[in-house]
Amino acid sequence: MAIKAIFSGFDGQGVLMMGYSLAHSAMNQDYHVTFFPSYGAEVRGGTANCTVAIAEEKIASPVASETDYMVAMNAPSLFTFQNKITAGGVIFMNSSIIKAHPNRPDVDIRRAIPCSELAEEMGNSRVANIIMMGAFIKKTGIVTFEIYLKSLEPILGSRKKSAAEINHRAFSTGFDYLKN
Amino acid sequence: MAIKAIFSGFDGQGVLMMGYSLAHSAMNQDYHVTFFPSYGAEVRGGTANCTVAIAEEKIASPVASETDYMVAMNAPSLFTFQNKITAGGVIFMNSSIIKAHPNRPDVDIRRAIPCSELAEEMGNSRVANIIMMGAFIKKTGIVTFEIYLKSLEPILGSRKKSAAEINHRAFSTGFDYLKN
Amino acid sequence: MNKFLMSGNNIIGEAAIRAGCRFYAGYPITPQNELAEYMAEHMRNAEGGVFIQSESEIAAMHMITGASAAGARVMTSSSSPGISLKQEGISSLAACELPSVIVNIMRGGPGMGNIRPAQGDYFQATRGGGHGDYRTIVFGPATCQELADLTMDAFDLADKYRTPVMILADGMMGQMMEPFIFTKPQPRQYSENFMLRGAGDGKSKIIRGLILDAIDMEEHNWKLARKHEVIAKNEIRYETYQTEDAELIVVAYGTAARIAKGALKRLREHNKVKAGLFRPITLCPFPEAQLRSLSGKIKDFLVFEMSTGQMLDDVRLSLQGYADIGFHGRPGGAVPTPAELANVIVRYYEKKD
Amino acid sequence: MNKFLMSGNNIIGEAAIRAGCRFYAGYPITPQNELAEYMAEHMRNAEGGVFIQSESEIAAMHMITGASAAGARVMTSSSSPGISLKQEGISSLAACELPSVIVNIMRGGPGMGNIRPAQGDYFQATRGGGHGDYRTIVFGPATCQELADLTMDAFDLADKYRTPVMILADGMMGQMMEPFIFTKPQPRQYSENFMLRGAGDGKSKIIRGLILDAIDMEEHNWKLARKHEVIAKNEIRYETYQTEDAELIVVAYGTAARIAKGALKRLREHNKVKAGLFRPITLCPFPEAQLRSLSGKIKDFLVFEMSTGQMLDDVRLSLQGYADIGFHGRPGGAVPTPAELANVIVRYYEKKD
Amino acid sequence: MAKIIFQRPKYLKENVFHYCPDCGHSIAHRLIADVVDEMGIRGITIGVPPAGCAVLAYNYFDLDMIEAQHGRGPALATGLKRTLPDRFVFSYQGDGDLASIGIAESFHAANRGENITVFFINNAVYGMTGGQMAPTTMLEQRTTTTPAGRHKTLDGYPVKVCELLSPLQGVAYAQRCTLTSPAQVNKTKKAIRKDFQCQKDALGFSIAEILSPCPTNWKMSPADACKWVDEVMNKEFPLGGYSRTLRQPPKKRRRLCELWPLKRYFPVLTDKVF
Amino acid sequence: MAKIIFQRPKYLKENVFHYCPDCGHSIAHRLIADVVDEMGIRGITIGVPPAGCAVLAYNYFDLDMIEAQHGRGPALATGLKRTLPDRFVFSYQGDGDLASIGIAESFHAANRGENITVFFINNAVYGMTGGQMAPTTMLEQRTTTTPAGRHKTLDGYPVKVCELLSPLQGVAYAQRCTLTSPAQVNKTKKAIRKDFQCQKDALGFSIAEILSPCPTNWKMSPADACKWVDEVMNKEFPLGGYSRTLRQPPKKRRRLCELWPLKRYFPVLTDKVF
Amino acid sequence: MKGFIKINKTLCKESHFCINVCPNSHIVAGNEYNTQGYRSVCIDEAKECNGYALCATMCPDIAIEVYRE
Amino acid sequence: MKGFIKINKTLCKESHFCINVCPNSHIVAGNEYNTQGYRSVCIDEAKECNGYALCATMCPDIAIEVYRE
Ligand SMILES: Cc1ncc(C[n+]2csc(CCOP(=O)(O)OP(=O)(O)O)c2C)c(N)n1
Ligand SMILES: Cc1ncc(C[n+]2csc(CCOP(=O)(O)OP(=O)(O)O)c2C)c(N)n1
Ligand code: SF4
Ligand code: SF4
Ligand code: SF4
Ligand code: SF4
Repeated sequence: MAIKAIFSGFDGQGVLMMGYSLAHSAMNQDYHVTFFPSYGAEVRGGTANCTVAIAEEKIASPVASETDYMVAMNAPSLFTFQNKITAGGVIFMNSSIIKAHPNRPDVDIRRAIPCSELAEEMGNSRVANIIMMGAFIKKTGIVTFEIYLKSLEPILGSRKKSAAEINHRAFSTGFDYLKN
Repeated sequence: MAIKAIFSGFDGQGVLMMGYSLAHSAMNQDYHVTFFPSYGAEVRGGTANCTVAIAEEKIASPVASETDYMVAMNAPSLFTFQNKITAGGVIFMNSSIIKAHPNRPDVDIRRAIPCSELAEEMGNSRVANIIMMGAFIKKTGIVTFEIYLKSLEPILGSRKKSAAEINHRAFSTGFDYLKN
Repeated sequence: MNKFLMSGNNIIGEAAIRAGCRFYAGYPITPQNELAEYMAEHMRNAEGGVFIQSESEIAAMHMITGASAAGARVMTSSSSPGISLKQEGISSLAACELPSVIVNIMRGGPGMGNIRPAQGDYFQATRGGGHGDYRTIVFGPATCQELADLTMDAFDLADKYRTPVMILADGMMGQMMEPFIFTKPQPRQYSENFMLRGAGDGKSKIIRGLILDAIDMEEHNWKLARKHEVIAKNEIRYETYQTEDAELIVVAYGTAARIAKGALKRLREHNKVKAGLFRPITLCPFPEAQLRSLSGKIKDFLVFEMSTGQMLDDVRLSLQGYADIGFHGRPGGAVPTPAELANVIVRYYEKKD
Repeated sequence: MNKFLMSGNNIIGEAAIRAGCRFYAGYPITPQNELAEYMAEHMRNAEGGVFIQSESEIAAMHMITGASAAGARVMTSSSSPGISLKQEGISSLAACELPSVIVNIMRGGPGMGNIRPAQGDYFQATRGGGHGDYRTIVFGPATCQELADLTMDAFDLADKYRTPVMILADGMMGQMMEPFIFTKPQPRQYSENFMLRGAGDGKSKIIRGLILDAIDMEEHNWKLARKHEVIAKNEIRYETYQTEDAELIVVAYGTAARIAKGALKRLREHNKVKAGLFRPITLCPFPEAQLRSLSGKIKDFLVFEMSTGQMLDDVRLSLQGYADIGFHGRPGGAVPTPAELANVIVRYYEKKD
Repeated sequence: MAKIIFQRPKYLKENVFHYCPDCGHSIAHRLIADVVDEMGIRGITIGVPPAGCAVLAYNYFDLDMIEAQHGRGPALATGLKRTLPDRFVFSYQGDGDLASIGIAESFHAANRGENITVFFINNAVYGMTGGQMAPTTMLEQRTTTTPAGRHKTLDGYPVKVCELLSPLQGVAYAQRCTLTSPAQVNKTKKAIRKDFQCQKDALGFSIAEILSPCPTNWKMSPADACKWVDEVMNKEFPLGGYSRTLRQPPKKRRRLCELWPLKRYFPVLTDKVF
Repeated sequence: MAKIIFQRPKYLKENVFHYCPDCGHSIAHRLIADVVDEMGIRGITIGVPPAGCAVLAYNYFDLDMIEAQHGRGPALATGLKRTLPDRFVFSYQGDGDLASIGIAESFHAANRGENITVFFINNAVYGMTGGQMAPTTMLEQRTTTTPAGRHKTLDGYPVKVCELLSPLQGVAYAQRCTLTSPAQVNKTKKAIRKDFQCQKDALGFSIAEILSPCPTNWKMSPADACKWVDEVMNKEFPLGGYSRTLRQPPKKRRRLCELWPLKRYFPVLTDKVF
Repeated sequence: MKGFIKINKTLCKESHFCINVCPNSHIVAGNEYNTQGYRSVCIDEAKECNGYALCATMCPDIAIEVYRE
Repeated sequence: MKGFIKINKTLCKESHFCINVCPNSHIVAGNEYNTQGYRSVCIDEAKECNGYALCATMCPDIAIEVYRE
C-alpha cells in the first residue's frame, strides 16, 4: 500500500491536526509515513493544507503529487487541489460549506459530509474536522478505529477528559455517517 | 638601472613626502617607478616608512627587498630596516637624532647628515626631510637637481611662494652639505 | 526505542538540547521559525539553558561566539538571507577556532527570494561565504533520522576540531515530519582549556582572530588548512544506493537525494535504466575519493541539485575528467516529483548512447 | 596624455567619478580608507554627487541599492570583513538586477585577520558569498593602469548587464602608487527603463527580489544564469606572458601575478626555467577555455595565490585533468619577493622531472 | 442624484488585500494612497516596502516601489532620496523591521535628518513570520518565542520608537497614532499628510508610528484586538506627537535640495513627471 | 622608609602601550586595571576588546579576554555573561564601534538590561582607521571623511550615547566623564567602580562614557587636545550621570543569576576561581 | 442627512467593524460565504443610512462605498 | 608632606601632562630621545616633591612611580 492524502481548508478549521492525527496513527500502525504542511506567507489569511503520505516502504517525496485522497473543508481548497487527485481518487467535501461541485468526472466516488452542520448539532463547531476524520477513516480504512482514537489522545493531550469523549463522539458520528 | 630605496622615521618627520617626491621626480624623468607606504595600525604612534622602486622596465613588486638605499630619520627605523640593505648599499642617517651605528660592515659607504640641526639652523625644523633629500639626490644622482625641485612644487602645491624658496634653500643645503 | 513524529525544525532543536546545547540565539525567518520557537519553549527549562531572540542574525552570531568561548555548547539557526548576514561571524568563529553549530534551512534565492525548499547556498556553505581562508564542516541531512543524528554529531565534531559546523537543510527538511528515534548523544569529551571563565589566580587567556604579523597569520592559515585535511581524512560520510550494477550514477544530496531515490526505485520497478545514487552526507569536506572510486567502472554521472549547479563543481573536481557528467537543476524553490525526475534520467540516459 | 602618480585607492575613486559615478556610500576599513576619503573629498564637488559615510557596511550596501534604482551610477567599497557583511545586499542587488560597483581591497583573514595584502576572498567573490544562485562580474586588476581602466569598465558592464560588478584587489594594490593615465570613459548608453523616478502619469514600476511562485522564481534563476553565460561569451579578459615557448605556465592574478612576472623575468635572465604566465583579469567569469587551450602543448601548470588555494579550483575545473597542476600559496598577508617565488618555481620544475 | 463620498483610493490597485481581517496594514495602505492622491504627488512618489506582512505592498500601491531587505528600508530610501531630492520617498516598516534588525538604519537615517518619511506599523509582534516577539511586544505578552510571556530581564523591554527618535535633531516630525475608531483613523491620516508635508518643506526625517492590530497572531477577534490596542498598547505607547518644524524653518533646510542640482543632472526626467 | 603610593596596576602586563602620547585609552586602561584589582575580581573578570585602537587591549590587561568583531562587543559580552552569570564581563568600545556599526547591539543589550558593563571611549573620531568621522564627531569638525567639516544635513548630528541609552529601563547606570585633570581622572575611576558594582548587584546594564583625547587624529598637541575636550566636547556632551539603581532593588534583579544555576552546570569551574 | 452604501461582498472579511460603528445598525452580519471564505455583512434595508461613512472609514478592506443624496 | 618620584624614561611619551600639573615644577622637559623616539621628561632636583601623585595620575603611560617618606 502507498497512498497520499491532502487535507485543506481555512486556517483554524484544524486541517493540520487532521493530517497529523492520520500520520500519527499510521505510524503507530507501523507504516512509513511523511507529513508536510503548508507554511509561511502562504497561510497568511488564506487556506492551510497538508499532505500525508503512507506506505510500506520508505517515502521519497512528502509533497503532494498523484494524490489518492483529498479532504476539502472549504470551497477554495476544492478548486486549488482537485486537479492533483489521481483518476479513481476520492474527494471528501465539507458539504455544509461547499456548495460547488468538483470538475472531475474521473474522480467517480465522491463523499459529501456536512461536518460543520453535524458539529453544530453536537453543539461544538470545533470538532467538524474530527467528524470528517471519522468519515475519512471509515472510507479509507487506512488505520483502525481504535488505533486512530488512541493516537488522537496524546495529540490533543493537555485538554481534559471530557474533551476526549467529545472527540470520541465526534469521530463516531463521522464514522457512522457514511453507510458502507 | 633598477634601484630601491626605503625612507623611514617618525610619523610627522615627513618621510612619506620624501619618498613621494623622489618617485614623482623619477616619473618625470621617464623612469618606471613604484611607491609603497606603510599604512594602518603599523603607523599608530610608531614609525612611518615607504619604499620607492625606480627602474627602466616594469617593476614587479613595490615592497622593500634587496634595497639599495635607506634613509633613516630616527634610531628605531635604522634598527628595523638596516638588514634589508644589499651589500654595497648606502644608508643615510639623520645624525642629529641617531647616535647609534649601523651593524652592517658590508654597507661600507655610509652618510651621516645632521639634517635636524641643519634645519634648526635654517630656523625651520620642518624642512629636515628636504635637506636630507638634497644629500640623497646629490649622492645617488637618480634625478637631476632641477627635475627634483620642479617635481617638488606641485606636491607642496597649496603652500605660498615663500615656502618654495625655503624648500629650495633647504634642498641646496643638503645638496651642498655632501662634498663629492 | 519509541518513535517520534516531529517536524525537522523541532527535531534539530530537541536533538541539540539532548546533545547538551545550552545556548541558543537566533532571529525569526521562514522556513526555520519552528526551530527558534522550539528553543524558546524548551531551552529555558533545561538546566543552565539560555534562549535569546537576538535583535538580528548578526547579533545572534556574536552571542554564540561569546557563549562558546565561555564553554557552552552553542547553536544558532536561520535561513538563506539571514545566513548571508552571519558570514563575518562565521569567518571569525573559524579564525578563533570556537566550537559552534549553525543551521541553515535554505529557501529560494537570491535576494529576498521565496520561502520554498532550495539548495542555492551550497557554495556559500562549502566555500566559506565569509572572507579569508577557512572551511567549516557542512552536513547535508536527507531524512528526519539524519537530522536527529547529525545534529548530535555536529556538536561532537565542533568540539573535537574546534570549528563551526553547519547543518545545511532546506525548507522541506525543516517542515516535514517522519518517524524517527533519538539515539544517545556522546558526552562532552574534549579539552576545555581554550574556554574563558576568568583567569582565577592563573595565567590569563586570549581568544582572537587578529594576528598582525604576516608570518604568524600565514602559519595560522595553514594550521586551519591542515585541520581541514584531518577532518577530510576522518569524518567523510556518504551513502551509495543501487550502485553495484548501475550504468548511471545520480549524485544528489538532501531533499534532492530523497527525490532521486524515489525516481531510481521507479526506474528499477519499470525496469528502465539501471541507475544508482551517490549521496554526500558531509558536503564539506566532500567525499572526493569515494566518488572518484566509482568512476572506475561507471562512466556516466548525472548531478541533480535544486540549484543552477553548485555541488556540480565538487563532482567535476572529484571526477577530474574520468567520466561524463550531466546536470539537472531546479533552482528557486521548484521541487520536482520522483516521476518527473525519473523521466529526466531516462531522457539523459537515452540521449547519451 | 599626462601621467599621474596616485595610490590605487585614490585611482579607483577618481576613475569612478570620471566614469560618472555620482553616489558613493562606504564605511572606513583599512586598507581601503583612502578610497572613502577620496570620495569624501571630491564627490560632493561633482555635479549631483553624493557621498555618505554610512553607519555600517550593510547600510552602505542598501544605500547604493536605492541610488542605483533611482538611476545613479553607484559604488561602495570595503575590505574583507566588511565585504562579508555586504553579502546579503550583493545577493539582493543581483536578484533585482541593479547595476552597481563593489570594491574589495582584500586583507589577511579569516576573522579580524590583519591589514596586509591577501587574496583569501576569491571564493567569496567568484562563488557568490551571498545566498542563492547568482554570480557577479569580478575583475582582478594587477597594475595602477588597470585599476583606472577596469574601474571605468566596471560601470559600463554593470549597466550593460544590469549586474553588480566587483573589483577584487588587495592592500598592496590599494596602497601602492605607479604612473598611469586616465583614458576617456564611455558615456552611459544602456536602457534606463528599469529606473524608478516616480511613475508620473504612467504605469508604476516595481523592483523586487521576492518571487513567491516557485516556477517564476526558477525562471528568474535561469535568466540570471543565462545572463552570466552571455557575459562569459563576451567579456572574458586575461593576459599571457612568455607563454609561446614556455615549458611551465604559472597561473596567478592581481598582486600575485605582478610578483610572478618578476620571478619569470629573473628565471629568463639567469636562463633557468622557460616559464610563462597566465593571468586571468576577469576572475568571474573565469577564462576557462583560454586557459585550457594552453594545455594543448604545455603540461605543467603552477598556481600561485596569496591564499591556501582558491583560484586553484577554477584552474582544475578548466584543465579537467589535461595537465599537471601544482600549487604555491602564501596566505594571511605574506607577500613573497620575486626572488623567493623564482626559487619556488625552479624547485617545483626540477622536482617534476 | 446621489454623489459618491467614499470610495477606493485612486492609487490603490484592484487587487484584494492578502492581509488578515482587521489587519492595520489594510487601513494604513488606504490612508497613504488617499494622501498621495490628495497631495497630487503620485507621479513623484517612490515607496519602499519591507520584509514583513507588507512585503507585497507593491501589489496594492499604484506607485513606483522597490523592496528593501529586512530592516534596511531607511538606508535604501536614503539612497533614493539623495539621488532624487525632489521626489517623495517613504519607507514602510513593521516593528521587527524598524526597531530590531533595522534599528541602526532607522536611528542613523533619523539622526542624519534624511528628508524621508517612515510609516511604522507597530503591532507588537512579528506578523509575517508567525507571531514571534517583536521589540515592541508588551511585558508578559505571550508570543511564539515568549511562550511564558515576555520576561523583562531575559527578553528586555518594549522599545518606544517615537520616544527614541524624536529627541534627535534630524527628526522633524514624529507622531504616534492608532486605527481603532473613525476619529483615530482620521487623525492618523492627518499625521500621514503632515509627514509628506515635512518632506515637501525639506524639514528632515518624519515618522508616523501606527499602533495596529494583528488579530491573527494575537489570537483575538478583530473587536478584541482593537480593545487590546486601546487598553493595553496605549498605556505603553501613549499617543501623541513630537514636532520640530518650528525650530528649523524650511528656508534654512531647503538647501538640502539645492545641494544636488537634480534637473541638470537628469534632464530627461523631471519633465517626464509633471 | 619611603612607601610607594602610586605604581603600575597589578593586572596590567609589562608591555609598553602602543597608543599615541596622551591617548585616553592609556589612562582608561590603567583605571580599569586598578578597579579590578581593588575589587579583587581579576580572577572572575572577562574583557571584550573592540576593533579600534584598543584592539590590542589584551596585550595590556592581564585578564581573560576575547576580541569582538567591529561593533559586536555587547552581543558577545551577552553570550559570555548569560553563560557565566557570576563572572564580571565588560565590553570596551570606541565611538565608531559602539554608536555607528554597533548601535543595534549596544541599544538592544542595554534594552535587555544585560548585566554587563560597557566602557565607551568617546574621542569624536575613528582613531584606528586614521581619523574618519565618528557618530560623535562635532558639527563643523574636520575629519578625513568630512574635509569641509561635519555638515548637519549631509552627515548628521553628534550622537549622544548616554542620553540615548539612559532612558531605557534595562540601564542601571550611565555616566559621562573625562580625563583632563587629576580630579576628573579620579571621578572617572569612581564611575568605573560603580559600573562593576552594578554588575555585582545584578542591576543590569551599566556604561561609562569617557570623553577622551585623540591628539593624533585631531592634529593637536596633547595640551590642546585636553583643552578641546574641556571647551568643545563638554558643550555637546555634558558630563554627568544617570542612575536607576534605586528603582530596581538588587533583590528583585538578582534573580537573573538564579535563572542559570551555574555552579551546578560547570562544577569544575567556580571553585577554580576563588 | 440621507445616504446609502454599497457593499462589495467579495472583499468583505467579516471583521464586523462596520456593524460596530454604524449608529443606525444599517449593516448586519451575513451568513453566505464569499469566495475568500468569509461571510460578508449585508444591508438591513429596514434601517436607514445617514451617509456618515463611519463604516467605510473603519473598513480595512475597502468593501464599502458611501453615497449621499 | 615630602615625597619623591621615579620616572621610567623608556615609557615616557613626552605628553608633558606631568609638567603641567606639578605644583612645584619638580618635573621638566628633557632632550634625550628614548628608544621610542620621545624626549622623556626629567626631574629637577632643585625643586621638591610633596608626593601628591598628580603627575602619576595624569601620566597616560604610567611612567611615574610616586613614593612618600
Ligand atoms: C535578513 C532577514 N531576516 C529575517 C527575515 C524574515 N522576516 C521577514 S519579515 C520579518 C519580521 C516581520 O515582522 P514585522 O517587521 O513586525 O512586520 P509585520 O509582519 O509584523 O508587519 C522577518 C523576521 C528576512 N526576510 N530577512
Ligand atoms: C566589519 C568591520 N568594519 C570596519 C572595520 C575597520 N575598523 C576597525 S576599528 C574601526 C573604528 C575605530 O574607531 P572607534 O570605534 O571610534 O575606536 P578608536 O579607534 O577611535 O578608539 C573601524 C572602522 C573592521 N575592523 N571591521
Ligand atoms: S499576520 Fe497580523 S500583520 Fe500580518 S496580515 Fe495578518 S493581521 Fe496583518
Ligand atoms: S589614534 Fe587616537 S585613539 Fe588611537 S591611539 Fe592614537 S590617540 Fe589614541
Ligand atoms: S468593515 Fe469591511 S471587512 Fe469588516 S465586516 Fe464591514 S464590510 Fe466587511
Ligand atoms: S605624563 Fe607621563 S608620558 Fe607624559 S610627559 Fe609626563 S611622564 Fe612622560
